[in-house]
Parts: sequence; structure tokens; C-alpha cells
Amino acid sequence: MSAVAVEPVVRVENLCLGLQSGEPVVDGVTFSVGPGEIVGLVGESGSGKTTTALSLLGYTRRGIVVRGGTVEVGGESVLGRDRRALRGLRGNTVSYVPQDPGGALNPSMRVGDAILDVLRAHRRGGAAAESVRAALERVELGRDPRFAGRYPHQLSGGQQQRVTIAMACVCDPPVAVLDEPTTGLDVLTQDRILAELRRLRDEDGMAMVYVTHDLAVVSQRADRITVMYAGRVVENGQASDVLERPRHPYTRALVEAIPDFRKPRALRGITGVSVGVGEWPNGCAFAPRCAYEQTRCHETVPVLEETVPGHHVRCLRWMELDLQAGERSNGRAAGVAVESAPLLEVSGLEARYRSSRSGAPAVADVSFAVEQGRCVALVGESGSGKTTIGRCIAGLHVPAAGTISFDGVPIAGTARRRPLEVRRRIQIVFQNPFESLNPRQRVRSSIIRPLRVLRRLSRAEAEREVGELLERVKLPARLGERFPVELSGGERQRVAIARALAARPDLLVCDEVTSALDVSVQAAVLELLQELQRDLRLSMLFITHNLGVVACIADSVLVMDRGSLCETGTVSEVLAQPSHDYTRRLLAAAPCLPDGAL
Amino acid sequence: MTAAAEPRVVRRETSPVLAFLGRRLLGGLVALFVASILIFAALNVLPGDPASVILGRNATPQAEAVLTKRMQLDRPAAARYADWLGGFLHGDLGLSAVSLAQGQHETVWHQISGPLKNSAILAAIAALFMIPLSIGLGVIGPIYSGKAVDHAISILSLGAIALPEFVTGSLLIGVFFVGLDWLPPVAIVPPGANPLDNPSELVLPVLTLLFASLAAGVRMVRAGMTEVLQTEYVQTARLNGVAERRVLWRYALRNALAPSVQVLAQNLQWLIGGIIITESVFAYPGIGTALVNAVQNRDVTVVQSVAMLIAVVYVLLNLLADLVVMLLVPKLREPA
Amino acid sequence: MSDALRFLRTPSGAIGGGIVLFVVLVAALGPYLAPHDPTAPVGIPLTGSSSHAWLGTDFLGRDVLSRVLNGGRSVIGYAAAATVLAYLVGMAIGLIAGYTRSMVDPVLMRTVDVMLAFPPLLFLLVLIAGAGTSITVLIIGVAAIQAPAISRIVRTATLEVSTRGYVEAGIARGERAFAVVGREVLPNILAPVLVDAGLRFTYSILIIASVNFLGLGLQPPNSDWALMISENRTYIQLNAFSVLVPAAMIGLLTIGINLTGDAIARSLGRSYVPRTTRSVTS
Amino acid sequence: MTDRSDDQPNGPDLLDGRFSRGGLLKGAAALGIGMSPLLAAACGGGASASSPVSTSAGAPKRGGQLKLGFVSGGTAETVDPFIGVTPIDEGRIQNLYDPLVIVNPDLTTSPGLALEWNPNSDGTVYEVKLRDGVVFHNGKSFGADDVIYSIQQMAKPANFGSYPFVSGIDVANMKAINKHLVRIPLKTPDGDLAANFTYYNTWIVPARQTDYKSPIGTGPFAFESFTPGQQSVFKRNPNYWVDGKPYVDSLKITSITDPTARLNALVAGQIDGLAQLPFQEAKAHQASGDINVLVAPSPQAMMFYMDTQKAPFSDNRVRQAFRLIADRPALIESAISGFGTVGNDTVGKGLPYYDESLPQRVQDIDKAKSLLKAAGQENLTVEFQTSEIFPGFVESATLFAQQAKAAGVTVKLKQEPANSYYNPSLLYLKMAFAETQWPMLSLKYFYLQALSSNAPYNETHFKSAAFSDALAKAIGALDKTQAQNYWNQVQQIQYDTGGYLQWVNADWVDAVSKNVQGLKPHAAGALGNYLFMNAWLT
Repeated sequence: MSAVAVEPVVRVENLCLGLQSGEPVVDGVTFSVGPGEIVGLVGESGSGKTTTALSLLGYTRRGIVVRGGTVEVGGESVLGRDRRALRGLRGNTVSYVPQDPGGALNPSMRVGDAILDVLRAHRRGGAAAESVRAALERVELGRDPRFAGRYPHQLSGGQQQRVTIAMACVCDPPVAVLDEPTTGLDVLTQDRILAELRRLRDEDGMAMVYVTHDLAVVSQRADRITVMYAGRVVENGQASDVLERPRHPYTRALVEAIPDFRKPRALRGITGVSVGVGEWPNGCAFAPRCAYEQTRCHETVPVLEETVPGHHVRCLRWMELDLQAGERSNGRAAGVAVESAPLLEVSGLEARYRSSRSGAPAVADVSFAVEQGRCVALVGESGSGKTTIGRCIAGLHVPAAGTISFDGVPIAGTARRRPLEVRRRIQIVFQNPFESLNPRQRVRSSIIRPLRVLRRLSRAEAEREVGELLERVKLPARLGERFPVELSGGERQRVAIARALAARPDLLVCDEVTSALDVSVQAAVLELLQELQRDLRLSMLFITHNLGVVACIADSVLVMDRGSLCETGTVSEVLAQPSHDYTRRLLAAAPCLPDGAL
Repeated sequence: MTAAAEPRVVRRETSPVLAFLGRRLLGGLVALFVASILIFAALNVLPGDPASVILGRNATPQAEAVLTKRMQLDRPAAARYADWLGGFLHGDLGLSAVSLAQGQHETVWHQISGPLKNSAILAAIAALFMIPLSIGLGVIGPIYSGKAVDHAISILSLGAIALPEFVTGSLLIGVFFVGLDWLPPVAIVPPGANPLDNPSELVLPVLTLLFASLAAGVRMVRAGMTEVLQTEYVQTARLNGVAERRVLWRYALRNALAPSVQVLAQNLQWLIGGIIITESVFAYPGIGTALVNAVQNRDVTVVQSVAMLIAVVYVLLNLLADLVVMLLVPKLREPA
Repeated sequence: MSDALRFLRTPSGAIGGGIVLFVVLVAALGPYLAPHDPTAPVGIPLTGSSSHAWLGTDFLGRDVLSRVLNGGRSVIGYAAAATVLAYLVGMAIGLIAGYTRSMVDPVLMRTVDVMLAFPPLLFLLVLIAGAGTSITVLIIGVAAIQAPAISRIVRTATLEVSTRGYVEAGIARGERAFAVVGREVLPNILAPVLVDAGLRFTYSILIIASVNFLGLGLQPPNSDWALMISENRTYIQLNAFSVLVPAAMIGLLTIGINLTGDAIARSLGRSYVPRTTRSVTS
Repeated sequence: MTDRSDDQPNGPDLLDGRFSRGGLLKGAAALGIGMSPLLAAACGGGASASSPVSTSAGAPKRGGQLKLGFVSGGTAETVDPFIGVTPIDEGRIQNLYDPLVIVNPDLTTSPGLALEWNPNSDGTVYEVKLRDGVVFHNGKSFGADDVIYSIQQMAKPANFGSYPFVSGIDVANMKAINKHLVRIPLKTPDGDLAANFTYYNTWIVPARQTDYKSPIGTGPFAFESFTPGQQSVFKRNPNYWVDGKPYVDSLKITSITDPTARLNALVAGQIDGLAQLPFQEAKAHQASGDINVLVAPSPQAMMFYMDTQKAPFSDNRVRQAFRLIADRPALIESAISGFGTVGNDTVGKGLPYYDESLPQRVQDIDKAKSLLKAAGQENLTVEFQTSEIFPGFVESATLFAQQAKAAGVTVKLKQEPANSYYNPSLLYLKMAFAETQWPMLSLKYFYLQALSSNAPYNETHFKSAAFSDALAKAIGALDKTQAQNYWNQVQQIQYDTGGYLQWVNADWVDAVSKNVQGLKPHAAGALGNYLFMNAWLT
């Protein structure tokens, strides 16, 4: 802070928020934002980052109450103000950009009017229409004069998000709170929005508090980064400092969990699950997952200490630990020897959506092969057709044309028409861990089912094997008795993998298996998959949109664009020297850590 | 999938509203066609020879033979169905079976046009109150969520919804006629007269109708409003300082209206059901009374025509609701 | 288990649950508690409350209290039978339409549209006009009124659940549709369906009572709340209990089920609210 | 039911109005019919607790509209005189048309449009003398051609309401001897042809009237408007052949199905009178006195019937046992609130030829038990089919089931839908044990329709050659004494072996508001047998 000579526009001092029932949600959060500064507020789900950010707007969710501290925005105190005062503040002094732009725009209101509404709330008279046009121009939407007359559903996701940004800056507030504004957007759009925000800051000097769970997203755009864990700030400093010289084991683990296509390496996940509200342990909340914990870590809550000017850390051992020289492995462990006969061969595959009336197929003329023991990544944006291919292979989507051969034999389009052996040998793991397990069945039953159906084991034999399978995915056997609702996302995904492994498959189709997980959990799941592939000589088709993940796990890569393959090759070739323009753009937009980071 | 797509250009060739309405109209017509078959089948194919059923105690073989001939029951059912539907499409509802049994040639239309008008007036008045009241009361609840007003509305509507119309009607008569003697307990409208000529007679029937359907409407509008108030756009508007009143009206209510319209259309349809009971309680000479009498007399031609007319009204209400929803939801105004 | 009964901890859930329990207990145990034979005259018709007959006598001089205590079983029974039948049919249609997503779906759903083009009461009246009055016709008719809406709800829920990983995993294992639906789909749509079932049940009661009122419904000589209302309605001024008490029982049941249903729906969370506009894309 | 004491010379009652009192009494005497004890008690005794109507009202007033509410017949309502049978139809038809023979409040008869019925010696040809000076509403004067035309209409099978009554007439050979004298030849002898024209659906229409959209008659009121199931308005016929009547200017009849609504309308003054007041309500309002309850004792029969061909009722001991099980006074008291007199299983109490000498049957459980035991039917269980079609049906059935328990008989009630109860294709004439109701204006037609060998409505499926023979003789007998003998035989057979359990001769129970005067209880029908020409408003 001292680096900034002028008065900060946001000053949060020892902010404490809690549930009405008493459990703390945010504890002693202190940070400030200087004029024109971009601060990344980073943390896993449940860390209190959004709650903290919304308090800048004087807003607390239902059931959450302010227990203490001060929040000042633009020199004005926010906490304890009446609704009228807050309304004057919001949008004028501090504005808000929501997470889901599709849901954040009034579907029955033209976007120009939506911007106008914010303007009218704070400015009277004047050239309102002119201001609206100016606001749209600032987010590069002003070229078409008819744009203001459009409805939200007529815009793309990126355009919608730019409109919400225009709303947030139409009154020229000194500060804006951005709540995960690019989550849910594809990589290319995300990149453009981030550039846009940076430019807005540069041109108008608007300070921003950028809330995200993905350190990589803010790593190159933020001036400063504040890392939160379990309702407390654990590290806070200049972006480059935090990324290059993390002082807190948690920060370091977060950085290490980020898959980076430019610097492929073995990922290391953070063990355990992040703590939720009401289950904070005594002492350092991160201690149970920390590789460097000591007994005292479990006894005292560390204080936020200044390491160098402008860099704070909340760790008892920050001085003794040298977290810089992390061990770096050189990317993916050497691939298993390639065997000549491909296990899976797809040729001329074409697939259509059931409901699609338009002529364009979802997938057209796609051919590729997956050799025994190899991991092939299928990359593309959402809607590029990659998931459909995975579903065709699993027998969930009937191709319109083309053949899928398994072990040299063409196989039927629907799973039920395939022989038992084929069904057993091809297994799929789905994207959303929250929807991939039957909530009404215990974990054990979910795993037993393929054992019984696909391997024809007796009940007793099946029961015995459940324990082994859980162990294999590094889950305690007692988890078998739980219901999915009692598991975290990462645990569920492991169970889903165990369910697939139960069939002793030869080919595992992984459909975006980590995209719904926090970065640290993603790293752990990827670690597991790598290990399994190596130990069980599994072949994998790994579907993802994340190039960093590709670099970490795959041997070769297939890039999809609008339903067809536009580039194929080994991972190193494609990532290093992309030949197709689309691949190049994808690479350029992919979030990655700045060069200096760890 | 749409994330990367460029904004769609609004096409001008065919109005999507018209195309949508056309599709719905077609769907409605198909539904009505199938409905007509069901109605006809229920009344003509199910057990019980219509002629003897109509004659009842007087079904001597001679009388039955005569009526069978008059009703043309000796012709195949398909032919009779075709005649009926053809006539219906041309506005000819045919002759009342009961009047045929009496040797008369009374048209169904002549019998039901008066009651139809009376019922339409009753329903229209009830709707006139119901629509604004359901919206108003449904919207107030979530705004004052958890406060006394909200609880009062919830409890009252729950109570009202729990009572069948004939109980509500009886209770209203008990209070306003027997107890207070403020309002007449029956609504006798002379044939050809306008029910509005004697408005005091309409008060209790309208109240009875309102009671049940209003409660259902309030509950559903309330649910819609509650949901909309939790949406992100309401949150975003609030967090950007948009005035609360504007948030409630332009953001919350405006978007809660679309689902509410469908709810209200359903409610109007409910009203049609309620009217049958209400008319009976208040001896109001409407289509419900006519229908119940026709059912009791087994006047199949009247029943099938009234049923068909009500089905048409039903489908039209749905269509109207669709239209209003289209006007309220910009997204629907464009090609899918 | 405690999870399933979580709704009881909310005020409306507790009150609603209590009311439902009370009415059901009255219906179930009433016959053993009734002081008189519900069909035997015990005094002068339509006298008011007395020590002999606490709620007075009905139009035949039978004890209203005894009839109320005996009258719950049939009304709850008929409505339950109609609702169950409606569910058997509606669930079957909804599951087939939602799960197969084949040609069956549009055909079934258009048929449902047709059924929804009829006002419920009208549908019943037409059915009665054609098939005559009997308990069978009434139960089938009420079930037919309810089934289309049920199949819609079930279809929507099924459509949503069918895209879930655990269902697809079952399909990919090549399991029979019957097994997948039974093991994976059905248990997961049951919760919202049960909430809905309560409300449909009360609607069944109301519509049976209404048809009964028109003199076209069930007409048993035994005691029955719906029947008591209609048979004594004319004499409401002579002995109000004979109408109001059974009406109150039906009303309480409806209110109780509504409150409970609301509470259960809330405890299940918003995830069970069927989505209307959001479409599923790859 | 009111002014029993008002049965004096200058009382403004129907008989005085339509005929000279002397003429009536002479006619009645000539027919050899006295007032039966039942009706004498009812009409003259003043025993009943009904309301005090009209004694103090003074002379009749002219003018005003009389508004009446009836149970709706829906769209089946009609003003076709040969079809309408329900109270609301009767209420209209009776005021638009006149009959050949008038039924008096005590069920004796008086001349209507026909003054004299003169049979030949064997009762196969009648010469009927018609009333002079009667004109139809359209001004046409009434004559023999109208009678011939009307009887021809009655004889059409489609006119199912009327044709049974004229089925004995040789319709093709009827002849107008002059304008006021008709010759009516018969196919079978009939001792009392006039009695055929007292029943429903034998009204006189003008010749060549074919449709009844705007019907024309000679009745006290002329047609103005009619919407079936809703309302009709008739206006006073200024040329009516009974001097001074009707008193009111117009008559409005409204259909109100719901009994509560009907009563509410009366209490609220929206109507002036209603037909078919529920029995329990009648009792309450008799007590409160806020409206005038009209109670007309009548031989209207409410009966349980047993199919004599079906077990267990094919055994006469079972039938007799059931007849002994019934506690008739209790049934009347509870089921219909006491509005009736005890029935004796033979219908038509108070009507000509009714056998008064048969002992009144009373409850005798012991005897019933022993009869059942003899028949081997101890612990008998039977199904009893009933319906809400008539007030008192379900009530009496419920009570009878209760009474039967004492004799060890389990009676299971089955309530049938009203609209199929009298439907021969569904239930009617197929039930082994059920209930029925018959309005009763003469013995002849009940027996012809319900019990003769080819009766269309043989509810009890009673078949007996001896009975049929006796019945034919009773109908054909010209001599009154002889006829009475045959009728006694007929009734004795029914009393001993019939399938009917007639528990009551039920009253007509109706109500009028306090401002209605002149309507008197009438044994033949509701609301003073619909003789609204007698009513005036104060």
C-alpha cells in the first residue's frame, strides 16, 4: 500500500462477518485498494472471497451479519448505512459486475435501458442517451447504433458480460467489484474480457476487485493478489511477488496446482478438502492440509505479518520456510511404449443433435485412433462437438455416419447392442461430479453395480472388491457407506473413477472430468489419473478445454473446431508449434502464469 | 454452444410471433379435433343406448324406436360424428336430443346461447377482479416476505383454496343473506335479460368464484415472484443502485408476469370449472347449470356441444396466454 | 431418515404435518371412538348439540359426531385410489416420454395437451353423461383428469435426471431400460413427485366432493365427509355442524397437505423446481 | 291445508270458482263417491299443524305477477301437453290447457271441458258432451274436432306420456256428432272412460296444433315466453271460462334445481312460492312461521318393491315377512318428517274403489322371524337399491335397513344414480329389491301400468292369471257395486301376495310466502295442484 502514495479507494479493516447462528464466515479481513488498482481476490469455494467482496457494496447475503470492522469505499463508510444511502453508493461509488452475465441481465429489458437505469439512479437529466452510447463504446460495443436496442438473449455471452461491465462503469465509479466475471465463458472470450478490463483501468483509472477461484486468470492482469482461505486473508501482495515468491504454503500449493501448457510438469494437488463455514479448526485453518504443519500450527491462529513492504502473509513459519525452490519435474512422465495396433479407431464419424433442425451436424468427418496405453486429449471450446464424440464412443449417442472400431472390430452405436466384453472394456467418466453419482445410493452400491453387471461377480465377490477400488482411487474404505451428498466434489469424482475402474476397462473416456473442480482438486485428480494410466496400462481419451491440463496428461492431442478436427499431433508439437490458426488463438488466450512465477 | 456465436440477426421475413401463434393454433386445432372424437365417443360409444337413456322410465319399445329414428341412431357412429363436427364447424350445433324425444326440434344453440352469455358475463366479472387481485396480492407477499402481511395472505389463500365452491358459496349466503341480509342469495336472471341489470344478485356468485381461483392465483404468482426476486438480474440491479421501486416493478414483476400469465390462464380455466358449481349454488342460469341439467337428462347433443364449446374457450385462453407471454418475453418473439 | 423428515422442523412443516396427522388419525381411529352407530338414527333429525349427540343429528337423526368419526376413510380412500391410479398412469407415461425421448415423447405429450384442453369438471361430467355414475367411473375419471399433468411433471423431472452421469453410466453399461429407470431414475424423481402427489390428492378430494355436490358422484349410504356436506347442505341453518364439521375436516386436510408440501419443497431446495426455459446443450 | 273451517259456501276455492258448488256435489254423488276418510281428515279436519293461510285475507285481489320456483327439469322441460310429467311441466301445462275431467282437491272429479260421459250398455262406445262457450287463446272456439284431434295426438306412440291412456280407444273411428258432442268407440269395454282423462298428458289442444313453441290452449293463462331449464312467463287469459279467474296478471315459473337456492329465493322474496320443499325444512318453517307451508295429504305412494320372480322374494313368506318388518309410523316420522299417512301395501287410499276394509299392517318382528324361519331364510342378507331421485327414498331405505336388523335380516344399501334408476336399459325393472314412487289419481292406471299381465312398468314382476282376470273385470264393470267387488278381489290378492311394501301415502309439501293467498292444498299435485288461477297477491 505504501507503494501507492495516494489515499486508497477501498479500505477494509478487520472485517468480521458471521452467520446469525454464530459461526464466523469472514474473520478479520483487512486489505485496501488504491485508485486504479486491480486486486485479485483469490480462494477456493467457501473461502469467503465473494462475501468479502460484496461487503464493499454494503451487501450481505440473507443470514449473514456484520460482526465488526470497517469498510470504506471512496472515503465513505459502507457498513451500517441505511438502504437509501447504500443505493446512492452502489453503482456510483462502487459498482458490481456479476458472475453469470446471462442471468444478470433483465431478459425483458433492452440493454441500453438497463445501462440507462443505472445512470438514472444516480444522475438526473443531461444527455442520458449520449452517456449510454459512451458506456457501450468504452466496452467496444458502440459501433452499431442499434446495439442499445437489443435484448440480452440477442447477444453472445461475451457481449452480455461487456454490457454488465458497461452498466458498472456508466457512472464512472472509482471502484468496481467483479464477481468471477469470466467463469463460464470460453477461453477466447475470457481473454478478450480480461484485456478489456485492463484497458478500462488504464484509460479511466477505475479500481477493481476481481474475485476468482482461478489464480491463473488474474496472474497476468492483477496488480495485487489477495489470497483467502477459510474466511481469512492468508497472503496479500504485489501480483509478481505473490506468484514468484509465495510465502504461504497454501499460495504455493495453489500455484503449483495450476496446469500450464508452457511449462508442463507433474501437478501436485493439495491433499484434503477445503474447510467450510462452521468447521474451522483451531489454529491455522490450513494446517490439516499443509505439508509444513507443526503442532503449534494447530494451536495458534497466525497473524497477518508484513514480509516486505506491501506483502503480507498469515503463517507461523513463513520466515523459516523457503518455498521458492519448488521441485520441478519435466512434464509428463515418459509415455508407455507405443504399440502398433490401435485400441480404438474412429473413422469418418458424423453425429447430429437429436433436436437440431438445422442441417449442420454436431460432428463431421472425424477420424482418429487411440493406441494401447496412450492418452489422447480432445481439445476444443464448448460446443465444438468434443463431448459428442466421447458419448459416441461410450455408446450413448448414435453416430449418423462413420465407424467406431474397438480392438479391430466395428462396434454398434448403442451400448445395449454391444457385446458385454466391449461394454466392460470401454468406460466413461462424466464432467459433473455432482450429477454423476446416484444421490439415492450409497457409494458402495454405485461401485458394485458394474462389478455385478459387467463382470458378473457374485455379490460377495463384488462387496470384497469395493474396498480395493476405493483404495485405488485413494479414498478410505469407510466412504463406501456414505451417500454422495456427504462427499466433496473431488471425492465424488474419485468415486466415479472407481466405478469406471470396477469394470477393469482398457479404454477410459474422461469427459471434462476436472472442469467443475477447484484448481487444487483438479491437480489431485489429474495426478491420480496419470498414476492409474501408468499402473493399469489404461488407454485414455481425455476431453478438455484446458490446454494446461492437456500438457500435463496427454501424449497426443486432437484440436476440434466447430465439429471437425482442425489439428492433430503430439502434445509437444501442437503446443509448441501450432499450425492451425484456431489452435494458435486458443493457445494465446489460455490463461497461464507469468514467466517469473515459480 | 451459443457463447461464441455472433449475435443473431433479427430476421424480417416471417414474423416469429405469427409463426409461433400459427404453430400453437395448429396444435390447438389438433387438440380440439382429438377432443371432439373423445367427447363424441364418450357420449355415443360408451354403454347405454342414448335413446333409451334419454327416455328413461318412458322407454317403451315404440318410443325408443321413434327416438332412435329421430336421432338417426340407426346410422353408423362415424357418419353421425362427421355430421356433428361438420355442423359444429358451420356453427350448427344440431338439435337437442331431449327435445327430439319430445317431438320438438329445438336447436342446441337456442337452448344454450342465453346461458352461455350469462356465464360469460359472470366469468368476465370474476376475471376482471381476479387478474389484478391475484397479481397484486401475489406480489405483495414476497416483497414483505416474512412480515405479517405476507403471512396473512398466505394463510387466507390457503384457507380459501381448501374449501370447495359449494361450501364457500353456502358460507357466503349464511353471512350476507341469512346473517346480514345485505345481498340476495340467488341470482335469477330472466331469459334474455342482462345479468348486469341486477348487479346485487351477482355479488355473491362472483365472490364465490373469486375465492377459490384467487387463492390459487395468488399462491402461484407469489411463487413466481419469489423466484424472480432471487434471480441474479434483480441482485445486479440492486447492487448497481437501481431504485427499489424500479427493481420491483420493472425487474421483478415484469418478469414474474410471464409465468403468471400462464398461471392466470390456468386460473381462468379453473374458473370455468368453478362456474358449474357456483351457478348451481346460486341458481344462476348459466352454461354450468345447463350442462348439469343436460347431463342429468342425458341430452347427449347438448352435452357434446357444450363440452366442445368449453374446450374451444379453453384452447383460446391458452392461445391468448401464449400471445401475452410472447409479448412479455422478448426472447420468444424471435425464431428459435 | 432424519434428513427426510427435515421439513418437520420448519414451522409450516410442523403445523402442516400435525394437521395431516390429526385428520388421518381421526379417519383411521374414528370408527373405534364413535359413540353411536353412524347409520342408526339416534334422535330427532337436525337437532343441535346435546349431551347425547355432541354435534347434533343429521337430516336422518343420525349422530353427526359418529358420522364424522366414520366418514374419513372413504373420502380419503376414494381420493387416494384416484390419485394412486393417476400416478400409475401418469408416471408410466411421463417416464416413457422423458426417458426414451423418441417418437413416443411428442405423441404422448400431444395427447396430454389434448387432455389438458378439457376443464377437469367438464371432463368428468362428459364421462358421467356417457358412462353413468358409479364409484368406478368417478375414480377413473378423477385419475384421468390428474394423469396428464402428472405425466408432464414426471417427464420434465425424468428429462432432467436422464442426462445425469449415473443414468448414462447405466445406459453405457448396457442395462435394460427397465433397470435403469427403476434403479437410477425413479428414486431421484420421487421427491418432487411426492410433494406434488399431496396436492393432487387434495384436489382429488375437492373434485370428488364437487361432483358429489352436483348429485353425480359417489352416493354411498354410509358416512363420508364429502357426502355429509352435500346431503346436509340444505339444512345448514338447522344444524350447522352437520355441514361445517365435515367441511372443516376436508379443509384441514387440504391446508395441512399444502403446508407440508410447501415445507418439503423448500427443504428439497430450489434444485427441484422444474426449469422452464433453460435448454440442455452439449 | 289451512282453513279447514273455510270450506264454506262463499269460500273462494277452486270448486266454487269453476263450478257451482251444487253441481259438484251432485256430480260427486252421482258417481257414488264420497270423500274418503283420509281426505276428509286432511281437508276438513284441521288436524295438521300447518300454517294459517289466507283466512283473514278477505276478498281476492286482482293484479300482480305470481313468481314460482320449481325443481328444474333442465332442457327436458316442455310445454308439450302430451309429454310433460314432472311437477314443473305439469305446473305450466295445467295453466295453459284444460282437461276433459277435473280432479278436485279431494280426488273426486268434476266436469272439465267434457260435461257428460255416456257409455252404451256394454261400455264399448261413449258419447261425450262438451262444454260450450270456451275459446282458445287465439280466439278459436273449442269444439268436438279439437277433442278428436287431441285424442289422436295422445294415441301416437311417440307421445309416450299419453298413449297408454287412450290405447283402448278406436281412434280411427271417433266422430263429431255435432260441435259439442263426440262419439268415442272403444276396442275393449271400459266402465269409466272419464277416469282415463284425469291423469297426466290428456290435455286438449286446438285441432291442427303441431308444435308447442308457442302453445295455445283454453287454460287460465296464455303463453308468453318459455326457455327450458330457465323460466317461462304466461299472461292472464282474460277470456277464461271461469268467471273472475285468474286473479294475477301474469305467472312466472323459474327452474331452480338446488333445494337450498329455491328456499333461499323464497325467503328473500325473489319468488312467491315453491314446489317440493324438503321435508325437514318444511318442519322447521312450519315452526318458525316465516313462510306458509302447504301440506296436501294425498295417496301419492312411496313403496319398496320386491321382484316376485327372484329369490328370495319369490317366496311369499319372505315378502310378507318384509312387510311385517317395516315400522311404518317410524319411517314416516324420520324419513319424511311425518308428512304422510301410513300405507297398507295397497295403493290409492281415498280413491274410488280403494278397499278400506283390509286391516292395517303393523310391525310384527316375531311373526316376520317365524315366516323367515319357515322359508328357511334366517339370517337373510339382501341388497336394497335406492336413489336420491325422490326425497325420502334414501332416508326410508336407510331406516328400513336399521329396522330389519331386529329380524335378523341384513339389508345392504346400494345407492344408485338418479338418472339411471328409472332407466329400463340400466336398472329399472331389473332390481330385486328397490324403491318406487307413484302419483295416484285413480286405481285403474296404477294397476294397468304396474300389475296387469302386460303392464309396462311391472316392477314386482307379479304374474297371476286369477289376478289379471279380476283386474280386467274390475276395469270393465259398469256397475259400481260390481266394480267395487272386483276391485276388492284385486286388492286382496295384492295385500296377501303382492310384492309392494307401501309404507306411506305421502303428502305434497310446498311453500308460499305470506303474500300469496288462495292456493289450497290439493291431493293431486304440488302447490295446490298448480291451480294458480286461484292465487292472488296481497
